[in-house]
Amino acid sequence: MSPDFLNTIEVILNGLMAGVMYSLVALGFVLIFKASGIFNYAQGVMALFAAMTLVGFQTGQVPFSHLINAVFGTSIHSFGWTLPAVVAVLLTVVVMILFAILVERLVLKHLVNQEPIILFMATIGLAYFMEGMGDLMWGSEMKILDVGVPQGGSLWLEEFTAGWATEGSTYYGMYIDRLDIVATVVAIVLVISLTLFSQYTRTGRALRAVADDHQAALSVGISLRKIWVIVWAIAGIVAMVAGIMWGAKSGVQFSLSLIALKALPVLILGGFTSIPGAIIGGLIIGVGEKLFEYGVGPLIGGATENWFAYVLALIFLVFRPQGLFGDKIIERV
Amino acid sequence: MFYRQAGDFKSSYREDLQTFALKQDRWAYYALLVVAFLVVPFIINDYWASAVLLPFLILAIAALGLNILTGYCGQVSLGTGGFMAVGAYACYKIMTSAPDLSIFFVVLLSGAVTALVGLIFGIPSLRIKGFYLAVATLAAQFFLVWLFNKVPWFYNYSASGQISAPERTMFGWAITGPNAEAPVRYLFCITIVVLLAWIARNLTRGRIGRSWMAIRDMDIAAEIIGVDPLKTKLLAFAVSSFYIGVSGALFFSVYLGAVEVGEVFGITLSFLILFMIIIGGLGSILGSFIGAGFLVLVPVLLKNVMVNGLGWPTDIAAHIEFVIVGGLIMGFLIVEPHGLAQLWRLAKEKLLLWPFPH
Amino acid sequence: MKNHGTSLVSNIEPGQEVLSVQNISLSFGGVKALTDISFDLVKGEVRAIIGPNGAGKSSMLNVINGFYHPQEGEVFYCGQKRNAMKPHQIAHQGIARTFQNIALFKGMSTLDNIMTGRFTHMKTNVLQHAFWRGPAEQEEIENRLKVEEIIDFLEIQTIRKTPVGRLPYGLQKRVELGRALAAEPVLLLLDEPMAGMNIEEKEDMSRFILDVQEEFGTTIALIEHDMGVVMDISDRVVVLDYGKKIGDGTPDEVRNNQAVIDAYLGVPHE
Amino acid sequence: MKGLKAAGIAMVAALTSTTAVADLVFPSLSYRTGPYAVNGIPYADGYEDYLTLVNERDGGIGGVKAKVLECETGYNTQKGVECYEATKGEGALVYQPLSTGITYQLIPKATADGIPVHSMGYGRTSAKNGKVFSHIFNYPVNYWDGASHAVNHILDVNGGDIAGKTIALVYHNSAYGKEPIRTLEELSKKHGYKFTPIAVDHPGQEQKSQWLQIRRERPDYVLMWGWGVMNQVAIQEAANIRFPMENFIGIWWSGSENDVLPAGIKANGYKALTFHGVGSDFPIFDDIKKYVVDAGKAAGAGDQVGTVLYNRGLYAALLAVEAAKVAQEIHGTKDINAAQMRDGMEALVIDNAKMEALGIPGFGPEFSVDCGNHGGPGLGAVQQWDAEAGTWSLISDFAPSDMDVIQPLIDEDSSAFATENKIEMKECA
Repeated sequence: MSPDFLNTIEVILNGLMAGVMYSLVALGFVLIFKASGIFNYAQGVMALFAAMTLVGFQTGQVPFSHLINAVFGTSIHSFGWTLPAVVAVLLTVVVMILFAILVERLVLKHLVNQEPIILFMATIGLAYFMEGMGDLMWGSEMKILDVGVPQGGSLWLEEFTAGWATEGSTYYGMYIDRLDIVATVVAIVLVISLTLFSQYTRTGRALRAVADDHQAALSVGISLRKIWVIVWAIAGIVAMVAGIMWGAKSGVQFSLSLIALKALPVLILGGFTSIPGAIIGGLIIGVGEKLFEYGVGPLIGGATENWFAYVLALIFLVFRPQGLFGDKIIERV
Repeated sequence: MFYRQAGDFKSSYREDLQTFALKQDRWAYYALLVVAFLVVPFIINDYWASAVLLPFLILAIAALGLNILTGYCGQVSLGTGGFMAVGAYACYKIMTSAPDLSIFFVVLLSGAVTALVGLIFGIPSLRIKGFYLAVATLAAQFFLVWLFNKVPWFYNYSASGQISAPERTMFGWAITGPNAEAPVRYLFCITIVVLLAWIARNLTRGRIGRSWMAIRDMDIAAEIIGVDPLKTKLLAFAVSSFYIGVSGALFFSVYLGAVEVGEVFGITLSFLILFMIIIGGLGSILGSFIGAGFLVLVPVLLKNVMVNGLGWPTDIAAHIEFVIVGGLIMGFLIVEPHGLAQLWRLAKEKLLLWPFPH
Repeated sequence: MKNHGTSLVSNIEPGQEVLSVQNISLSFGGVKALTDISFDLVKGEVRAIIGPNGAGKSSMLNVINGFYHPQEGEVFYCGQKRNAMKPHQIAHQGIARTFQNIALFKGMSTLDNIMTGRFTHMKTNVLQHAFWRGPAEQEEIENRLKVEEIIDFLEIQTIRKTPVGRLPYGLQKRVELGRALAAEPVLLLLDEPMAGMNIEEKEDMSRFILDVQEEFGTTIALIEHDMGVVMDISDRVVVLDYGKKIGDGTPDEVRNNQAVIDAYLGVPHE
Repeated sequence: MKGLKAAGIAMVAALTSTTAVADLVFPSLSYRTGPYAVNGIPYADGYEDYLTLVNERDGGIGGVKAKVLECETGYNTQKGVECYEATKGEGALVYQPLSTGITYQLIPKATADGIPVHSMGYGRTSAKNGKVFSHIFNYPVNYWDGASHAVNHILDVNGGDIAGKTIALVYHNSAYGKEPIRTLEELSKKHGYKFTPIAVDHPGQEQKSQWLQIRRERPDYVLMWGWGVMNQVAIQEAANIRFPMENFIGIWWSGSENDVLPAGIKANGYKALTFHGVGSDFPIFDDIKKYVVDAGKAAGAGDQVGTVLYNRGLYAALLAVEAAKVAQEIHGTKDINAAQMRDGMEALVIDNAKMEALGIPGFGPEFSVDCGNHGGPGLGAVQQWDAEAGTWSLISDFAPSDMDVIQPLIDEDSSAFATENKIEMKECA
């Protein structure tokens, strides 16, 4: 095989892996949109907040220490303990559930039956709020996130594939980041457990009922408010997973909230209402943008991925306005 | 008690069509204009101009433009920052290639160029709707910013890749460049704002505005009445982009003076303008102004109160500012989902009937 | 786009054919909605289209105003064969309609809704509107006069400036009729204008429909379930069932048509 | 009504509040929030702590207290404008805009207002030409110097011959990131290396394509002009593809502890350019501890002392204070204004003796500023990360850049700016 061919394969494989990382973020959007019709702008900030909380617990940071010190003139920063990753993760899950309850109580409850754009706007307010709150609680310094996820290229694969190229050509073997493999496994586990949850549990079935038809679900006695809390809690946990995966690479800092921007083209491509759509959309976007950057990028100066992802999604949309797997928009007169 | 409809009869349809139906509203409006043109220029200083009034006025133009597209025509766009960049770069290119052209026409031409670009990016709106369209407009946002950054022609091949506005004058007064005085810059902007607000009002009160709203409220019914959806949506895109382009040109030339495209016209700006019209009120001219005022003024005010007034550390103040602005957005939406303009309207209706509750 | 509706129809005498559909067949992904339907409408008549639910009545109206394009068959309008057109082009030829589920512009007032109905009669362009004074304002006022006539005709003066979303159902239906009338249509399509109304409201609506027919000489195609109303106000009736035409004629003829009776009594299809 | 009026007055007062000052005012346009807060915090702490030290230890500058006016920009140009306008009326002596966007903003504005701007290691490179940019200073180094330092370092490592080598530049796709491209292209003509620029789009969270390309093409050296999250991801990715870290050289904005820590041990050996000393092994830090941190007067938590960016903030404050001293000397007054401060900056000389006296022996390069040259000779050094110890250390002396190549570029760009803005070139003696 020629190195060029192998390189293309490598780009595609890495595109798929990058796509999984996008899908992880997109999943959170889909969950909330499907169950409540809310386009949750705060999803990215939720990922940041969850990751900050996780690191905060792990390193024994005192919440609001900066504020407390400023007000009382004290100098407290740390409880002086470090928690094992698992415990910190569990505690963060608890926080995200509390967060979901608060959001429902304080905001969503008052906005039932509003137009989508109003709900969207409310989540923007929420994003602002959490951005400030997260920084107040945990400080805006960068935090190192280490929950033991392996990183770096897979040596085994590199050696295994190095000999595939034609004799005499320079080829260094194929590259895949182990973090991406972990992310893929996590994404698969996540999707399977979400599917199991929605198929085989009472709450899950209620969830699906609400997604299908709000009115009908209400009339058979499913509490919409409870459903919203559950959905937001799950989305919060998905956000935490995305935060861990992305934060492992870059450290936990403000920019983590910007990963939402990578998920949006995935959403419109896959459809706002489809979990398989989020996965497959992510894969298409990942492969598409990586191939474009590899093939066309050098000719036009590179750094094309941001806009190309959107253009790709746009092209798909022109042919299928509801996204690949979204519910068909039926127009009736 | 003086705020009453009684005795204010309309005797012709022309009178019935006027913008401020109530005499008291009319007076208030004229008084506001007098203050804006004859009082403010004499008391304005650099701080008020650069920190509050110029950004308010210029972003209000962008909000007007986006409100035409989103509020009136129902097409949600997140490409505002990109279109403002088109206006800014058009302005720069025209300023430097035709140095003798009056800055007023430069700004209008920049708007026209942006209108053309907006027209092109409006085409997908025929098939794509709602949030799908909103996200699709992000393609314009990212692509335009990338383009201006990548193609050296746009920044006249300068080594820095930034554009800075040279000095341009009107009637002998410097409008752009470092020597422009605060009152002059302010007057230039407010003149354009009043003109454009008046035009926006005219466009939205008649046939054109109704065709936009018809598309927004029920596009199928609109089509069956005779409204061509493609033409109507494209017109909304063009007009909206014109406003946004003018805003971008002013933002660059009069307000900032120098611009780095990714930093200034990034996606945050797109979102900011969208927040303005939603908080202010979709489909409301007044709402565009209230929204712009709210999002420009509140952070400055909070900062000044917390940092200068209470002496808090700047970072804590900034975090709390986020918390408060976010809380206010949610709070307002819960109180009145249709924006501050609607809140204002309801308050006036109550006042008309005061002291009777209904 | 010119408004040729009026000019086309001006040569048509009362009693002559305004529109005819010939051998129309329409299907959605293999499901047949309409099969080989033919009928005509003559100037000045009230023509009812009746049939059980799912008979294809609304689909028929959608074909007439261009929302659906039939796979087979042709539409003749004012004596000429009509090419495939977009709904908004058809509106400019003088065909207006109301909807089964009210399709008003919810964000606008009654007045604005009806003014929007005048769209095909207004010609001023963007630039003229930008400066308002002059042609734009004049045109608005001229059209406002027409709209006020319709408001008076429908007796909805008091709700002129009320946002339509706040109106009760019956009034919304009336505003929608007003919006369609504002176009001064040659042919008016009414999709269940009396659905969900009480007797009194139905009587009002019937009166308006007959007044429209008399005063403006408008040809009206009407879908309605209430047989009493249909028999009272329509000149001719076409009956659809499962996308097929099973009867056509005066109310009396149709009433005695065995196929129609079967369809309404629910005789199973073989 | 009364309450409303009172609120109105309070609002006006709040928006325009001024404080009567007789102090020497040093505004600090910091960014402790927003996408780059990670870097803004230590810098702002260092800047403020040094001025606090001067007040506490020396009783101010020549007896006049220094005052820091901190204003939060969030690295946002609009907020930067607001901060500038809010502070300029309070006797601000010199602005350190701390962002490319805000710097470009202030170049014409501050010049018109007669307030000097010091953009240390960022901003507009050609502002070095004092004949055109009368109020803008960018000593001791600029980006084009940086590009040359990096190439010089590579030359040193290779015994002076790098013909046929390949050098890639991973850059933030913005005006800032594109700065070194021209210089590197010119230098490649001179030294015969092959140059490949590789752009990373903002914010730079996803760089797989770029690093796969580097992995395929195996350039001998990779330079980086990164900022924010792009730095951490790039270093992580470089480690992932096992690119030899000692051949990976970042600009000084890609060389702080924050940038290397997330990659852990794998970042060992990573190099970055710098123009000031690293660590806290200088006498001045004893004073900082004694007079500032232990006295509870530190701007931050005190845990940033000695980090790269803290030191940079401290160095910026130190240069500002030294320039103020020069100004006091020239004009014979303790209570200097912005115009006098400008003169002081233009006559600033930093030599080893002075640094010794200030408790920072060898902390920075020796340099002097004059009327035509606002950037000094452009000396810079290379630092390397020891992941085991968690410290940076200088691995070279402060060495000059290749002015033969850079000076023509500066002249060209500054004269283009002068023509475009109709600026008369100042005559310098």
